[in-house]
Amino acid sequence: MTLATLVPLQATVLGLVALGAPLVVLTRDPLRQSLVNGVYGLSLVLLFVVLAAPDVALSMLVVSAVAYPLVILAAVARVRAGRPGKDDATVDSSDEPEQR
Amino acid sequence: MSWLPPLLVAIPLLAGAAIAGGDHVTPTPIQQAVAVAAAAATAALSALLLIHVESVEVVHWFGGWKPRGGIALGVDFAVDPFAAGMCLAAAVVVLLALVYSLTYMKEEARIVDALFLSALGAMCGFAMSGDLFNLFVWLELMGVSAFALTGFQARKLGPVQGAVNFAIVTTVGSFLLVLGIGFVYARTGALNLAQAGEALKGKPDGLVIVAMTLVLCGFLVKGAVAPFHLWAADAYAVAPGPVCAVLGGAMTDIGLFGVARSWWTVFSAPFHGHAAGDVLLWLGIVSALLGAVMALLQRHLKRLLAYSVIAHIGVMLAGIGMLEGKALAGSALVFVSHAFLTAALFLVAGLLLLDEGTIDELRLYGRGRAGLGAIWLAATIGLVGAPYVGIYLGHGLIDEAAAHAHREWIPPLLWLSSALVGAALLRAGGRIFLGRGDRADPLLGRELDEDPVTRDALRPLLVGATWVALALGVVVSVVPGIDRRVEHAADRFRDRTEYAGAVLHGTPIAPMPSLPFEVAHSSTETVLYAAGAVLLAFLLALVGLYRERLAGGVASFPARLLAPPVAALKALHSGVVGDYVTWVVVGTAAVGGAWALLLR
Amino acid sequence: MSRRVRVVVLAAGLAGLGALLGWAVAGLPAFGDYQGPYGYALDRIVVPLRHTTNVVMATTFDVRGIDTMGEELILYAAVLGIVLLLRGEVEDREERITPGSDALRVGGALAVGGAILTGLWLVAFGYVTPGGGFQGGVAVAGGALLVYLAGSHASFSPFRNEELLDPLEAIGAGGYVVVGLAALASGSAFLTNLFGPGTVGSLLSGGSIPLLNWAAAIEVTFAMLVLFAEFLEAYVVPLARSQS
Amino acid sequence: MAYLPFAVAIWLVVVGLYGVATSRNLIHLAICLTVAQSGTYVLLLSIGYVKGGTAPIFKGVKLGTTAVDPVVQALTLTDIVVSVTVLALILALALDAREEAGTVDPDRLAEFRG
Repeated sequence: MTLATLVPLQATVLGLVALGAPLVVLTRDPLRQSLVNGVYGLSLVLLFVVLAAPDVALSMLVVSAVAYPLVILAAVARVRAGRPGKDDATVDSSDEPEQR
Repeated sequence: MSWLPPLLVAIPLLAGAAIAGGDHVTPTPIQQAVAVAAAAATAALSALLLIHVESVEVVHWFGGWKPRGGIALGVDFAVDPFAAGMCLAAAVVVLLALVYSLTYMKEEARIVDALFLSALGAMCGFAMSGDLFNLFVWLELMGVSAFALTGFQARKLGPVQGAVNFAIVTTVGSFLLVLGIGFVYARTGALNLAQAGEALKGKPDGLVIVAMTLVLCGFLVKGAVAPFHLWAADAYAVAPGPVCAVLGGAMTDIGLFGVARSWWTVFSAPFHGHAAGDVLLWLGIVSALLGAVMALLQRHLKRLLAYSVIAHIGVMLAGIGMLEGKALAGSALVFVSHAFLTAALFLVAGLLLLDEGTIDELRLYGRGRAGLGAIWLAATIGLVGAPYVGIYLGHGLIDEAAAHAHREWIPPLLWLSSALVGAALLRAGGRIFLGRGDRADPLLGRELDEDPVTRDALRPLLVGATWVALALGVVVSVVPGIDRRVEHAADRFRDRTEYAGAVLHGTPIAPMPSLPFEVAHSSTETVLYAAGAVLLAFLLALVGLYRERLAGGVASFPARLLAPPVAALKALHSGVVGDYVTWVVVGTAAVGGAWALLLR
Repeated sequence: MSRRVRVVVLAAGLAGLGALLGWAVAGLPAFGDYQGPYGYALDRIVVPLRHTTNVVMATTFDVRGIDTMGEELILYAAVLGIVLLLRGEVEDREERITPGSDALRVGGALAVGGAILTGLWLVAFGYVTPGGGFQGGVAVAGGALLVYLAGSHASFSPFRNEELLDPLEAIGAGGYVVVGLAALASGSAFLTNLFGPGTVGSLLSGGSIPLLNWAAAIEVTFAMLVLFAEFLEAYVVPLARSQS
Repeated sequence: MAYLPFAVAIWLVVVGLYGVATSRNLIHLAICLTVAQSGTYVLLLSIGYVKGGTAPIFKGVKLGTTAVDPVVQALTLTDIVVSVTVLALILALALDAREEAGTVDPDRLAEFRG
């Protein structure tokens, strides 16, 4: 690939990654977040490919396509299964008054 | 002898893997024997190495990748007396903790032996490593082993909170470290400490200041220095006694070793003068005093001890931050003595939990056995630094360095910290072992739950391990010739040029002069300071015990005066990990800002 | 701190940290102008010396092999820790087994075969082309787990057998250390590459690198299997059912 | 473009840390940690990037061809493994928190304070 095509490609992928991160952080529901995080992981994979780091890209690929989702989804499922009927694993907007 | 350093890492790690891997087929006694033998072997080899490196620098290049033309290709372990001494101290503390655990820990938690050993291997690797990224790897291995050791009794909210806060805050700290390593690498093209130092010589600029901030703050988070210390009390409060002994005795303090090592091999090259050290000095003083005051406000013994560790780590960091040979030697001596005395105190707390099912100061009122009380008292005296006991000699060397640098205001602050910690420990001891003092104290807050030990422990073995730890910690100040040798080692540790020559070019170091074996004498001021500190500790302990009974006006005046700052301090230690991470971020920015102003 | 105060303090702190990092970045050479000697030297030295064409993997398993040993043990210790944290509490769980449909099983078996083969291929050629013990190990473990996801619980049970998994994982982690010790015992430095470099770019290149690579692969595969098994036990199947 | 990758790396760290410090759910928090950590990957790889360089894999590429720095890639690989282990450990602790405290909200886990 020539520099002329590589540089814009790198810039684009960097932009994707930069946009993806706040999306992951601001998605407060863990289940949805793990999906967004998967997409974010793939954008990182792309970035590593265009940064000429195929080994790192492969690592990131197996991590974000296999390891992260399996562990996160299982954790989400178990947290939700813990107390049937009441789904407070996703409660994040409950800004109840605190005494601290 | 260059074959020795890797063994200190390989033996405990291999034994740990073997123990956990054979968990289903090997009988328990064999597993335990392997664990104890591995720790003992590591200790013995560390001692051998310590003797050997007195006048040589042992450098081991992994894979035989020796440097070419001053460029390090591989990763090295470079061992000087401080590194070998760190390994020895860590190995002995872990050995004692393992022996203690044999009959103390829950039967189904046998894997903890393997985690103890992986933590030991990581500590040895960290102490000897001569490569920035390799330091990070060992730091992570230490951390990962410790998270699980902290939280595995997670049958209650507390342990979970302690382990969660510990894991998250130290992980954020390791991000800082990696970023710092990245910047050092970007500037120097080196990960080797010696080579990076050579490349940074005389080139202080923004990038180097920030890189230093990130690397050192990464280590300070691990070292539980204020304002990065908040995780420590939560984590220690929940870990079982022997785990606390390892955490407080060696694994937290080792963060300071990282600070000292990376400063004197890398960052002392671009920065001269006291400006860089002063920030560390002040962080140390603040930690020492904050930790001591917080210790006075605890009734949960392990939490009290956690703050005592923070206070003494502050003293050690102050010694490092003075950037003087004598002061560094003083810090090293404080470390050694403190490691064993702290371990002894945590082990006593474990025994109290075994005997009485609680480690709450007020609930234990008058219930502690006399034998344990003797250990508690002796360890406390050692931690205050009464003349020629425990950390006394280390304090004395810091005093001398301060006098030499015309900074006479430093020693009183550090002695005050020791005295306050001593007061907290004596007050707790007075209630628990003597049954003296008020039965309630609102300043100490509410009681925290602690699971009793459910096993039939072999009590004499536990008490024996505790006595050994106590004895090792108490005698440090009177070991003949130790002061001169540690000072010599400190000067060697601080000599960047010699280190770089030995690592990169194999240049032999200057031979050690023959030093006499005599008990160190200390200055009159130090004797007075020490006596004053002990006196103050006893007085404050009495006030703490009988505060309610003192005449109305005397008691209520300080209470009214103290209430708001006490409330503010307690609110600062909120137990909420979001707050802790916030303080790590703010602390890093503040430290970096201070260095930016001072060093530009 | 109340949450509002925390956000304000945090914002100030992050602004400070961001400014610091920005200051550092201003001192970096521009993107793409890196000239450090370390990587440059390795790019030129490693292939002639070791005959492995993937310099990253040669760095990982040979030049900086000790880092990777630490990394394998981090994974090992973490999995031990997770077992310690989770195994106690799920002892009284009930076994929930869902028999998958035949189509699911056939598809699952194919996917499993594909994933495991891909994983093994990644490991095998890791030091020649991109890939390596870690990447391959995760893929193999993921493949084995697909068996579970495909619903045939019984065929996954060998992968959940602690008595089988724990020793295998230990062999991976311990094996790495043993290879290092073997070099030390033969009078060389720890983790010295003991074998000849072999043919450039072939599977027989690299000396000890393939050994360490396979040790890492074993460690990663079984660590991941234990990890997944601990997390997934009896939970993913109901989840999959409830969402289908 | 000269400094864009570094700026993105800083951005990822800052955003991730914001998420960590404000999270109300340990699972969410753990994922935010991985986001902050991804900033370190981007920083390391960007530092070692060489304009027009190939990947440091010389299969079918002549030795001596300009290649990017292999060292930062090896470091990043280690960093990624560390991130997986830390994520898994924190999630395991989150499950314990759920079990013992009935909540995964770190703000409500404050048993110890002061």
